[in-house]
Parts: sequence; C-alpha cells; structure tokens
Amino acid sequence: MSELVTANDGSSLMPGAKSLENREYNLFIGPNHPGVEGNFALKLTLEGDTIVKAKTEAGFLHRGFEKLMEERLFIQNIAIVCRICVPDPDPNEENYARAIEALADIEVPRRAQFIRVLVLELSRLASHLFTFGGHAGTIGLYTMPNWSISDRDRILDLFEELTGGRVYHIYNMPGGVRRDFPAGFASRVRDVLDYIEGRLPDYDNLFFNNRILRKRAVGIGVLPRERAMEWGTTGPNLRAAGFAHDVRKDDSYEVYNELEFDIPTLKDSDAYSRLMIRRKEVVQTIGIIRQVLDKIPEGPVWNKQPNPLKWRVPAGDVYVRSESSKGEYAYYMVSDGGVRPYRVHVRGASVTHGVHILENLLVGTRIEDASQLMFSLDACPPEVDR
Amino acid sequence: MEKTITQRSAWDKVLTKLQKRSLWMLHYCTGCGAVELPPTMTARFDMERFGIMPMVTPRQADILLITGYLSVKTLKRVVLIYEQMQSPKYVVGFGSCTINGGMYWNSYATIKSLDQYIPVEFYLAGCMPRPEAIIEGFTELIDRIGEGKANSWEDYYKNYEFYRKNQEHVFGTIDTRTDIPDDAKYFKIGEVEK
Amino acid sequence: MNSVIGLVVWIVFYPLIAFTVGVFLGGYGRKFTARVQRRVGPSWIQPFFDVIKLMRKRTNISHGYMHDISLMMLVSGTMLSLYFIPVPGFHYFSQFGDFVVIIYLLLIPSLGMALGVGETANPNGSIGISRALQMLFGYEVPFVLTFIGMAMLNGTTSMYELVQIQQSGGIATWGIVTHPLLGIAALFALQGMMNEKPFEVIIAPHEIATGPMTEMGGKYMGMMFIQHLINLFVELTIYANLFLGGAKNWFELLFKLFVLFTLILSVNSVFGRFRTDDAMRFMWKIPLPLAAIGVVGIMLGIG
Amino acid sequence: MAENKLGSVLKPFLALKTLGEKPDTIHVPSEYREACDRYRGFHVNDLDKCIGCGTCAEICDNDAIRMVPVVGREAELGKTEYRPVIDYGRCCWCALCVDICTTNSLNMTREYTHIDEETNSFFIFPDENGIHNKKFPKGWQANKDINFLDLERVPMEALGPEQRDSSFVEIVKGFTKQQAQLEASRCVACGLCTAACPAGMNIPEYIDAIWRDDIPEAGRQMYKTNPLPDVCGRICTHNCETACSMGVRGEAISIRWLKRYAMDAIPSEEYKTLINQRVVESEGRSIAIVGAGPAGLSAAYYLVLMGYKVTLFESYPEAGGMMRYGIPEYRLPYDILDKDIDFIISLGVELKTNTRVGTDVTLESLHSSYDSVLIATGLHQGRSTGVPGTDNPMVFQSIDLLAKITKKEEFPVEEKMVVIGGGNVALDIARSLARKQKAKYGKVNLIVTSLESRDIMPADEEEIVEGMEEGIEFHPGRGPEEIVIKNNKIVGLKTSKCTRVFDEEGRFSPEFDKDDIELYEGVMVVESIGQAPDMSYLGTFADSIEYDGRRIKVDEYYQSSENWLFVIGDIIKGPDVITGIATGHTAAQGVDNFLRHIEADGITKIDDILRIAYSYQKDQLAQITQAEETASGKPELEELAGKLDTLKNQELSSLEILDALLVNPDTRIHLRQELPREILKDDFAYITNLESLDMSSGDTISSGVISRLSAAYALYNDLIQLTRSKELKFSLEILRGRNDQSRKVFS
Amino acid sequence: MIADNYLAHTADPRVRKPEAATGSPRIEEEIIKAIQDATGNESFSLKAPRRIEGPVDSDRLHTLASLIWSRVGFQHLSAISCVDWLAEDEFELVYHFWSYRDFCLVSAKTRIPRETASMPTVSDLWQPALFFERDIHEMFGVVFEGNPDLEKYILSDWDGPPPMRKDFITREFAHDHFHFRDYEPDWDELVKGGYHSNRGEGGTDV
Repeated sequence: MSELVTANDGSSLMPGAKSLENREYNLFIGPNHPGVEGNFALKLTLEGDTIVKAKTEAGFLHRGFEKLMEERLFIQNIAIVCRICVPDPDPNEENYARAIEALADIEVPRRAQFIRVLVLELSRLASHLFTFGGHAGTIGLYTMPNWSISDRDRILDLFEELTGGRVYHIYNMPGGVRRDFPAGFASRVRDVLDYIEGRLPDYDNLFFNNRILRKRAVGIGVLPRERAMEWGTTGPNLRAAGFAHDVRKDDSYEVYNELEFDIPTLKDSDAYSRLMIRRKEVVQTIGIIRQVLDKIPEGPVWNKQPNPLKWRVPAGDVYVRSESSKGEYAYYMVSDGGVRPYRVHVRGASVTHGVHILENLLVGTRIEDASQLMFSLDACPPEVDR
Repeated sequence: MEKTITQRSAWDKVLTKLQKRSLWMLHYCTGCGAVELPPTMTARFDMERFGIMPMVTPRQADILLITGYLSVKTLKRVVLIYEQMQSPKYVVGFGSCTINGGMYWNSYATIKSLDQYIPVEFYLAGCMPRPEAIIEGFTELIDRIGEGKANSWEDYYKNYEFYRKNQEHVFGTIDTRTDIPDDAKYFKIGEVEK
Repeated sequence: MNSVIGLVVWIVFYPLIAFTVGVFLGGYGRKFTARVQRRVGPSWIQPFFDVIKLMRKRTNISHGYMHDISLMMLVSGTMLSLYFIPVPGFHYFSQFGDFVVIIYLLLIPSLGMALGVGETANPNGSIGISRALQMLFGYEVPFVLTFIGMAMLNGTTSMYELVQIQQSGGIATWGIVTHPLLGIAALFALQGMMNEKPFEVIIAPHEIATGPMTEMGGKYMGMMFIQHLINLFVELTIYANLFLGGAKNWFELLFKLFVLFTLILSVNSVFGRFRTDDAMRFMWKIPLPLAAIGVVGIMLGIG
Repeated sequence: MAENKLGSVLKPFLALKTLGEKPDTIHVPSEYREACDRYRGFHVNDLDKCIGCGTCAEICDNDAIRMVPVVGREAELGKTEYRPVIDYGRCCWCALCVDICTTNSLNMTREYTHIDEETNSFFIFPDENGIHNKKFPKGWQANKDINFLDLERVPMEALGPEQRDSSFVEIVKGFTKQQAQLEASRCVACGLCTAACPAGMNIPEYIDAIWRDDIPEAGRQMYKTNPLPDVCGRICTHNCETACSMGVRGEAISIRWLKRYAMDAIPSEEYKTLINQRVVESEGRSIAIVGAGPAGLSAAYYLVLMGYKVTLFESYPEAGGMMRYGIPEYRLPYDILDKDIDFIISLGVELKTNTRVGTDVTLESLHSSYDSVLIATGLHQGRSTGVPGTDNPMVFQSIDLLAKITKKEEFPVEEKMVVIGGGNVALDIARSLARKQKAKYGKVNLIVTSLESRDIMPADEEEIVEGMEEGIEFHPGRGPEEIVIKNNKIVGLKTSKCTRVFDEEGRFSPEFDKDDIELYEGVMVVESIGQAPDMSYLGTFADSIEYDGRRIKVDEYYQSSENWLFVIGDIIKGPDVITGIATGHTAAQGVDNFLRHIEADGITKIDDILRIAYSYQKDQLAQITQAEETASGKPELEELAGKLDTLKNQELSSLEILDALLVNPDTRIHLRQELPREILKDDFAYITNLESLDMSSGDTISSGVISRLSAAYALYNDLIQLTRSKELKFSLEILRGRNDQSRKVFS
Repeated sequence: MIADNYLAHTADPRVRKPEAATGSPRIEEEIIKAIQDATGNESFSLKAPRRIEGPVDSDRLHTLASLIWSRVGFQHLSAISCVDWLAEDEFELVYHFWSYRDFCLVSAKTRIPRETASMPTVSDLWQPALFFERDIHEMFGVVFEGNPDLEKYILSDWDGPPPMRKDFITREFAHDHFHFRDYEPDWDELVKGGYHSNRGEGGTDV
C-alpha cells in the first residue's frame, strides 16, 4: 500500500504522517508534481520543514532501452537512442554513432564532425535554457521559464530546419550526419545566437541577479569539491565545485580540440553556482558555435556505409564518453560481429546526480528547497531509468 | 435515456459554452512528449489563451495528458490519478506510443494501447506532437466540449469492469480509494447496466 | 422605506458586484502577468469561466463535515468583511463596524481553511496551512499596526469616517501622503495578504503542490475561487480606503484598485517566492519596523 | 554580471519593459504555421513509382510498416501488388524508410496535425495526397548524395580485351570472398528477383547465405529449384537482375556472379556432402528424357530425387545440349559444365550419348519401354534469312559453327566475315569467330549487323561492349537485302536501313528504307537470326498430338495431349537456360503427378496441403477433447489429463497458425517472409517421401489420397514443429493480423 | 585512507595539459607499467589512445581496483558495465576508471559464472558504484557482496526475471502481457486514399 500512495502526489495520507508526535513524517514529492524534473519521485522524511531522510524513486520512465537496442539493427537504434535524454538528446546520438565508428573503424568527414559539434552545442544551449526555466519555476519566478523556454524554441526551430525534427533529431549517423546545412542556415544560426546573447542581460536582470534567487539558491545543497569527486559528480555540477573537468577537453572527441573555449569553474558548489556555471557555459557554447560556423570546411557530410539491413559491425567493445549538458555521458558498446549490437550500456549523466548525490544533499535541506536542489543538479530522470 | 450530465437543458448548453473556456490540465510528465508541453505552456505558444492552465493536483484537473509511452509503473499512478480526477475529465493520448506501443512496441516495461486502461478522448499523431498540434488538439477538445461530444469519460463508468480487468492484468489489484460505482450512480450511468 | 429597499438591493447585489470586479481584477492580473511573460494571456474574464467550470464539476471527495464547514467559514468570512468595507454608495454596515471587526472577519477564512485542510490530512495541505498561519503573523501584525496608526491619526476606528476624512481633505490628506511609512508598510503587508510573490509560500506549487488547495476539487475549489476573487476586491479596497482616500464613485474606486493591483502584480511577476522563514523575517524586518516607527511617530505627534 | 553579492532588488523590474513589447506568442491555430523544408511530417507515397519491395518495412525499427496487397496493382516484372501501410501508432518519424526507399517514392510532407479518437485512422495508406487528402509541400525527402543503399556494384574483374580476344579462356574472373560478401550485403531481400526468376530461385536466401559466408547453405538453396547453378552462375539471362529493386535508382545486384561465386566455392567432390540431397530409393518406374540439355538435366535431377529411374538420351557425344554446343567456352568453360552435369549423373541418372531419337531409337519404343517420356530436344536448326545468296556454301548457320567449335571440327575462318543477327547467339558466334580470326590472322575483321537498333538489340549489353572491345564492328539497325556473290564467292552483304522492327502492337513486322543501302564486305556470312526445333522424331505421334500454334499444346505441367509425353525446354518455352531448367522442374512434378494419377493441380498447392493439415489437426483435437472428457473426473487419470491439456494447447496453437496461413490469399509470399524456405519451396520434396510414411488407414482409400495425406502429414509435421517455436508464434501473430487486412482488401 | 590518497591526487590533478593527452602513448605506457608494478597484473594493454584495458580475475578485481585507486590515481569510476555472454555462460563485468590526472581510461574486465553471479563490491572505494551495482543487480541479477543497498529500484514493480539477461526475450514478454491493437480500417476507403479527419490545418484540398 505504501508505495501506491506515492502515485497520487501525496494527496493521500502516508501512514507515517499520523505520527506527528515524534515530529517526523513522510512526504512524497512526485511523480506527479511540478517540483520534480520529469517523471520521478522523492520519498522524504521530514522533521518540521527539514528533510531528515530522502530516497529517490525512479523507473517511471523505464523502457528497457538497452534491451531494445539488442533487438534492433545498428542503424535502427539511431532512432531510439535519442529518447534516452529528452531535453538534451544529441549526445546520445553522437555517442552511439561514435561507438560504431570506433568499432568499425569508420572515418567521419571533417565537415560532419563540425556539424556534429554544432548540433551538440545547440542542444546544450537549448538544454541549459530549459534548465534556467525549470530552476526559476521552482522558486516561483514564472516569467523566466516563459522567456527562456520560448527563446529555446528558436533553437528548436533551427533544429527543425537542419534535422527535420524539433526535439528528436535522428541526425547523427555512423559515418557522419544525415543532411548538409540548408541554404542560408549558418546566418540564421548566427541570428539566433545574437538574439540569445542579447537576451542574456535581460535574464541577468530578471533572474540571475534577482535578490530572491540569491536569497534562496546561495548556500543550498553545498557539495564540497572533495565530496563531489568522491560521489562521482560530473559535468557542470563538478565544475561548479571548482574542478575543471570537461570531457570535451580532457577526452576530446570530434573536433573539440580544434576549438578554443574555457572551462568555467566556480567554487561555491551550491545551487546558485550550479546555476551560474550553466549561465557561463551558455556564453562558452555560443562562442563554440560561432567558431564552428567560422571554421567549418566544405566537403561531404557522410561517409557511405554499407546497406543498413546487412551491416555487420566488427566484433569488439568500445567505451565512448562525451560531455552532455548534464555531465559525463558514456556508451559502452559490445558487438559480436552481428547485425545488432550485442550489448549497449548507457551511462547517463544523471545516474550519479539524480540518485545518490540528490539523496545525500537533500538531507538537512528544507522542504522548500528540495525541488530547487533537484533542478540545480539538472538531474534528468529518463537518463536514470533508460 | 442516454442524456448525459453535460447535455440536460438549454441552460446547460449555455453553461457548457462557458465551461469549455476553462480547462486545467494535470501537470504530469508521463513520457517524453511532455518536453513539448513547456513550449506549449509558455510564451511561444501560450495555451492560456484558451484558458488552459497546468494544475498540479488531480483534484482540480480536467485534462490528463498521456504524453507518450506509459511504463507499467507509471500506469499504476496514472490510473490512481485518473480516478482522483473529478468528472467530467478528458484524457488525450499523445503520439504513437499511446496508440499502439510506438517505438517501445517490444518493450517489456511499457503498455501498448492506452484505451485498454482508461478511456481516451482522442489521440494526437506524432512522435512527439509539435506544440502547434497540441494547441490544435486543445482547440479540438474545446470544440467537442462545447458541442457536448466529449463524453469519453462516461465510458469509464459504463465499462468499469473492462478497464479494471485490464489494469489488473498488468499490475495486479490496487486500492484506488475511489468509489467508481458511486460516481456512476451520481451520473446515472451505472444504472443503465443494471 | 426607500433606503430599506436600497439596502436590500445592495445586500443582494454587492457581493455580485464585488465578484464581478474580482473577476475582472483576476483576469487583469493574469493578462498582466502574461504580458510581462511575453505572451498574450487568457481572456479578461477567464476567472469567470474557471468558476463556472469548477462549479459544474462532480465533487465526490469530502473529508468530513469540518471540511465542508470550513468552506462555509471561508466564504462567509470574506462576504461578511465585504459588507463592512465602505464603497461608494454603500456604507451602511461600515458605519457600525470598524477596523477591529474587519480584521477579525478577515481572519476567519484563514482559520476556516486551517480547520478544513487539517481534516483532509494531506501533508501538503498541512504544511501549506502551517505556512498560512505563520504568514498570518507575518503580515497581520504590520497591517494591524498600520490600522492602529491610521486610527490614531484620524481619531477614529471607523473606516467609513476615515474615507470621509480623506475624501474631504483631498490628496493631501490621503494616508499614503500623510503617512508614507505606514502606507509602504501596509503595501508590503498587502502583498503578503494577497498571497502574491514573493510571499506566495502558502500555495507554492513546486514545493507543496498548491498546499491547502491540494485536496480541493470541483465545487470546493469553485468556492475557494469565488472567495479568492472577492478577497481581491476586499483587500485592495481596504488599502484604497485606508491610504488612497477611498473613492467618491465607482469609477474612481476601480481606477484606484487597478493601479494598486498593477503595483502588486509588477512585484509579483518579477520575483520568485521567499522561503517561509525568509518571508517571515522580511515581514518582521521591514514592514513591521516601518509600521512601528510610523505608529510611534504618530504617537509622538510627528505626523 | 554579478555586481553585488546579494543581488538586485530593482533590476528585476526592468523585466516590466516587456509590457510595451509585442508578445512573443505565435497565434496558432488561427494562423497556420508551416513546418520547415525538411520537416519529417506525414508520409506520402507515389503509388506508381513504388514497386512494393518492402524495404521500408524492413528498415522500420518499430514494425510500423506493413505491406498489403492493393486492388488495382498487379504484380509484374520488378513490381509487386503490395504497397506500404503505415501504423501511426508505431511510427516515430525517423524517416529511415524515406532514406532507404529503393525508388524514392516514399517521402514526407510538412503536414503534422492529425487528431482523431478513431484509432483506425492512425493506420494510414500513404498515397500522393497524404493522410487528409490535402496537398502539402514536401518535407523530408531522399537525398541523392546520402542514401543508405549501395547503389553501385562491386566491380567484377574481367580479362582486358587484349588478353581475351585470342583465347577461349573464361573472361570473367569471379568474385573473391570479400567482394562477394560486399556485393551480397547490398541486397535488401525484397524478393522481386524470386518473382522474376522463371525457376523462382530463392535468391534472397542464397544471397543472405553468401553474406553470412554459409556457402553450403547457399548451394542447398539454389539446388531447390535449379540443379545447374554453376551454369546459371555464368550464362543465365538474369531476369532477376532486371527486376532487382536496387536497379531502380542504381545498379542491380550481381545476382548471377554471386551465384557463380557460391558454386565455385564448393569443390565438385564435396557436392554430395555439402548439398546433401536426399535421394529417395527407386521404386522401379522409369522415365526417358530425350535431350540432355538444361531442361532435360533439370527434369532428370528432380525425377531421380523422387525415386524414378531416369534415362537421358543425347544425340551429341556429351551431355549439355546448347550449354555445351551453343555457348562458347570463354563464357562457360566445359569443366564447369561438367561439374554440374556430373553431379546430376552421379545421383543415378543413366546417360546415353550419341543416341539420336528418331534414328537410333524411336519414340514409339521409348513409349513402350518407359512409363513416361520427356522431350527436351531444343532448337538446333538454324533459321535462314532467306535473302538471295543464302544457299552459298560460305553461308553458315551460327548454331552449326558453335557446335563445330565445341567438337573441335574444322571449318573455314576467313579474313573478312559478316554475322547477321543481334541476339546473344550472334554475339557468341561473332566473338568466337573473332578469336579464331585473331589466332589465324592476327587481327579481327568482323561485322555484325542486326535489324534492331543499338538500344533494342536483344543481346546483353555487356556482350556488345565486350565485343566492341575485341574489335568487332557493329552495324545495328540494318536489314539484310542480299548476299552479293561474284564468281561463286561471297563479296559482301548488302543491307538496307531498318526503320522499325515491331509494329504498334509489338509484333515482329520490320520495315526497311530501301534507299539507304550499304554493303558490308565479307567472304563468309554467318546467319544467326534464330533457331527452330527439329521435331521429326515425333513420327506417328506428330499427327495425333495436339498443337497450339506451332508449338505442341501442353498444360501447366508441360504434359501434352499424349499424357505420357511431356514437352520441355526451348521447344516449348524460352529459349533460355533458366526457363529450360524451370520447365524441367515443373515437368518433373507433372510426371510425378501423372504417374500417381493425381490431378495435377491438387498436390502441389500448398494451400491444399495446409487444408489437409488443418482438417487433420482438427481431428486430432477432437480426439484429444474426447480423451479429456473421458479422463475428467477420474482421479487416477489426473496425470494423463494434465498431459492432454498441454497437448491440447499445443494443438490449438498449431491450429491457429494453420488457420492463419490458410486464410491468407497468398500464403506463399507471406510464408516467404515468416517461415524458412524449406516449408515453402520444398513441398515437392515431401512428395518424395510418400512411401516411407506410415499411414495405416490407407486400406480403403486410393493411393492418390494416401499420397496427398502423407505429403500433408509430412508438411504438417514440419509446420507443427515450427509452430511450436515461440519466435514463430509471435511473427505469425503479426502475420495473422495482416491476413485479416489482406482478406479485406481482396474481398 | 581513501581520503588521504584522494587528497594526494586531487591536490593538483592537472599535471598535464589536455592537449598533451592526444597522441603520445608515453603516458599510457607509464600507466600500464604502474598498474603492472602495483598489482603484478601484466595483461593490461593499450587499446586506443587514452583507452587501456585488460582482463582480471574476479577475486582479484577489488585488490586491483583499490591499487588503481590509490597508486595510479584513477579517482573517477565512470561506469560499470555488465555483459551477458549466454553462450559461454558467463557475465562479464567491465569497470571503467578515469584518471583526472592522466586523462586516461582503464577498463578492467572480469568474468563471473552466470549461475552463481556474485562479486565483491567496489562501492567502498567509489561511491557511484552504489548505483551501478544496484542497477546491474536489478537488470542482470548479479549479487554484489558488501553493497549496502541492492533493493529494487527502477524495476520495483517488476516480478519477472532480470530483464537484461539474454535469455529473457522482451518481445515475447510484451506479446504475452500487453494488448496490441487490431486495426480494422475501412479498406475500401483507405485504398482510395486519405482520411477525412475532422481536424487538420494547412494544406490545400486536392
């Protein structure tokens, strides 16, 4: 019975709630709750307004991707991998394609590599804008999501133009990308970048420098650097803790090593600095995209691959990593030389942030900040569930 | 005989016309289609133009959007939520997954056709439907309510046994704490069968 | 005789007028917020549609008599307080009742909600209600202080008389001009009273899933909605009467309400919400001292 | 950006400036917003362009595309009557189907809204007008630079003209393993080739086997319908490649070379073990086959498998017929031919060479001493153009010369020669003669003229090109007028321009422009405009037999009006090798039917077998039910009841599957997709097994019924075996869904 | 002990510039040698730039892991992958360690029998292993000794076999447990082309 109550967003009473004498009671947040990112649940034990125990519950979005991939042809999986992380789907596609390329020793045309970087960074940009909106929503500043998410829509329009899909792009293929730029695309990307850059001061005024945001986010969910590394934090969350690790630099892929960008770090490692690190990354990302547009060479965008219905990837295994907007993404792919992958293991970026770290950081936090904390970690439930 | 609660008199029709201008949808991201809801809610597409707002609790919600696939684990919650919602209530299925399993047709974890478990008002094609299509769907729903055609929810009372059986087939018996037969009596629906 | 009929007519229609104004205010609020958020927003009378919709919904959840009674308290408290607030053309009751009555009546809805929501036994609701009661102390104390200040200043506890004084003296006698400290303190308190951000802790969808309203559906919610809309009118009118000199006619009153509401909405739409403790701290740190200084000033005769 | 630590109170109010701005909102739906140029919206399909290959259904990762037969669409060469139907309850709009479409017929529009409570409306049949019968601009479309299909062939290595023009060494080298696998991997397994092949070879299956590097399996697949794969791998007319869906946008798959590769990879001494054909023990019935050409050999092979004593009569010294005496060695080396023939002979076929029926032995005597006679004598009489001068001794028939080359007989090779004819035989003789010329004179001086212009020349394109490379001069579009003879010596061939070959109705009706006359010099003229059969051996039967036009009238099993006489090969159909093989195969079934006194259309129809199996299955089920009734309520029989229950379930599921197969109007095609080939194509082999099966109830029923039942039983057994595998159960479930639809389409 | 080592390595983890990490196999060789020195395991080899892998016995994995942790400086457990080799009746566990210092990934592969699948946990060294091991336990049924929390997580409503095992066939399960739709469209209409749905914007009528 107890776990069923989780379903109705806490609208029924938990058995524990009656025992108010010992001042501890249970509260479920989610899965139907705006305070969680996606379909995810938190089981909290509270004492007063303070959380004394926190458990996450995932699996509401479990589809068994890794199993499904084993039943599909290599090329068919391109259409499903992007579903693993909904707000930031492209690292999945790119990682999957790169794993096959590594196994089959396929060379990717340089133009395609640049386009991939462009798509990845646009996706990162979109994902960060989404997170800004989400984070602002948790503190009740609904103007910000209205702004940032509709600005994100401009990026989705670009995606639609380039890849034919707004959210799921199904665009990276083993050997390159599916289509070249449409005519005049680069200038439209620049327009959107200029637009978003122009919007950033507005965001600062409204949101990032908002007194109430500071009041609420500073000092929430502090994750010291040592602890962060011990707990396997990656990506922006680790950089917010002052450790400059970025897969794009340290384990460079595609053409990232030809592009100039910094790894911004902050040292406070609280909810606010995790938000601000993304704010800084937006600037970095815009810079990267501009460089891509400047440097992109002419040439083919796809290296011809065999008939997908009869394409056997040589046996072997490979571990590819990339930096998504949420952290380190990795695919471990095993091929037995058949037409289907033998095993694909997806290491979503949020598996550490969304489960272990969140559970630990929630303890001692007040109930008001629970959802803010989750959004600041930018944990993406479908990555955990797969 | 089959006169429904929403279509009793001329006065009712007038009220229905007003009522259709306010629809609250449940803020529940059941699947990946939910990622197109924030754009729909926010400035770019602004569904509040049609009086549609996200609501966080099922008690107040009129629309349940099933945004894509439902894992069995989520379905359990969805059924609970659906029963907690106050009639009249409308379920909209988003995308392929709700119709015939979509791309998770061979997954062990997701259900394949939504209308086996709860009555569905209509479906939107797409994987996932674009915000434009979602808005289009909402206006369709508004039109249907205005015309008194959006009565799929009555089906749950009429064929409660059927839905119950299918639900139990996938996740066993649960106590939803909602007295569906009592509701049916209120709407004078259950009596038809007796 | 004539006046009796007039009184009856007013008693019947005044809540309707208040509701209508509330609907437009509510609609205006949503439209305004929408425009700040760069979108079009709903219809001007969207709250009206919402109420109709809610009242027409099946309401199969009741959590006992206390739950139902609480709603009666909720609505009746607001309605009663309505009658004691003077508006152009109707100040029959407000001649008899004074600030104390109004403050007392305004407390009833909160208490009623506390009782009712407590009965639903939903932890979100309980947290919400405990927040609501906390906040009550937050905004009520400065607000009462400003009342006291205004009463001392004008030598009356009757709001009707206060309005009369301000009306006769022109802008120079408006509370906001004569006692800006009190006016500002009351404005902060009003923001809290109206549950607008940054003091929106009671509802806080992202934290406690709309708190007290979690278990409210259908007609319960409809009643709450009506109460909320009338409350908009009540609270804004109280402030207008206290500090903005009341109104000679309805047009003036509505104008003042819209201006005042715009001010509140502006704050509401560009700030997030405080944490409960921060909100309390804020209330006790800024409006309360302001009001206290104002009152002390009046006591010392500075005003 | 952060100027103070606490943040700002006033700056957020700057956000209020948006009050003066225009809202960001797009007013959908009152203003329609069109999707981008590449948007992956709803599908459209150009039904005329679509060939129904089903590749889209195969690439679809969601099983969303089903191929259904469509009224008004006929199966033809390179096309099926099937068209894709898309389930929008599955589709994820990944557009893989668009990118892989073999014809570019499937595309996407920019339409994106479809709202309906009726789920059936999400099951759409995309045509040119999309889902709502509305025109939308095209969205995602196939890109010619980026498509999944390998449109280019793996190049086949061949000898250059200078290496080949003087020798009869085989020109084409054949694929290496790597090349063959690469080529095989291009196949999308649509099955259009199977439909186009006269013999209905299991082409996708053997290509798949080659791709998997399972050569013996490839061999077995080929031998199911073609006992001369080695030969066909070299000289087949390859209709399959014409039909190949890959050929629509690119180059067809080199099916012939793949076949050749597979057969070359099997050493002849391992044929028996690898192909592992089950030969039924002889039951004493004997068959005579006249002519050991492709048709005769094919018939011999299948008949001997079925347990008949087969005797082949061949007038030439060696078996092979036209394959040996009509096709030059550089195209078909004799050792390859021997490999195939030896295998057939090794199965127990008796071969009598140098025995010409009609002279050495009469047809009557064959009739009296054999149970059935198949004639496959082929077309060995050259046709003459009949123009003045053809009676000159230096005017030859190509077919005679080719035979002479094979037999290594001497004939004159002149310095200047003219060949009349544009078919493959003309090319064969021309190129053979060119080689002789080269050997004798060191240079080639040979002219080939044909009625047909270059674009409609019936010879294979590659033959013509190679001929040109070897120095042969082509003058297409010329009709022979006269062989100019001076002093009893040929000077040349006078030709006129041929303005048309066929009339509007496609009949042969050449017209000439008599003003445009050219003379091609040559000392020797070879006529190669076609061959005719020599049917003189028919003797007395020539009158009693029925004719259909000039050919003997036969039924679908090539049985003539004299029911013991079957007519196969070039004299009845074709002429080409693969058709000959196909007629041999079919006639073998006909002979079997005839000798078992079975109506020919009964036994080999798989539907019939299924029907029998179905009724048999029902009987079985009834028995089990009866047994269960008996067992019920008796505690001592509880265990048995349990067993019966499982048995019953098994039988029930089998019954279901049989039912599913039965209701399908075209079970074979569906089965091809769902079941292993054995069940489908080898129904013939089941018949070979008849006697070994124990049918105890056969006392009162005729042997025909027994054999039908036994065949059914064998098939049934295998089917049941298969139906019990879960994988199949699942696919058949889907299949059954399709059946329901197809039933509707057809009704 | 962990914390000490940890600090020793994190004091200045950026010993070398990331640019230097591309190409030169020198550092990778050093790492291989360091692993060899530290554990005596000689089977690790360079597979690709910045990717080192090698097999290790299941009972020696924990020792190796702790040595890798403390001496070679691989502080980041990127993932633990499990592969079900049904034909060989074995599970293969692949531990991916990343070094923040050397920008290099070490994949340690170990095989355990499928029947009695059990491994000592590495969650005492790397906290993220808690989730990875729990996940593998749930999806494959491998028991990690010493892991404090192997409760069901993602599949808490699931009572079938561990689904990621190769002998679990998901399409079969789906087929047995879920309802697939039987479409019954009006084929005559359908073949004629197109539905006339009540809604749909844009486009021009044909």
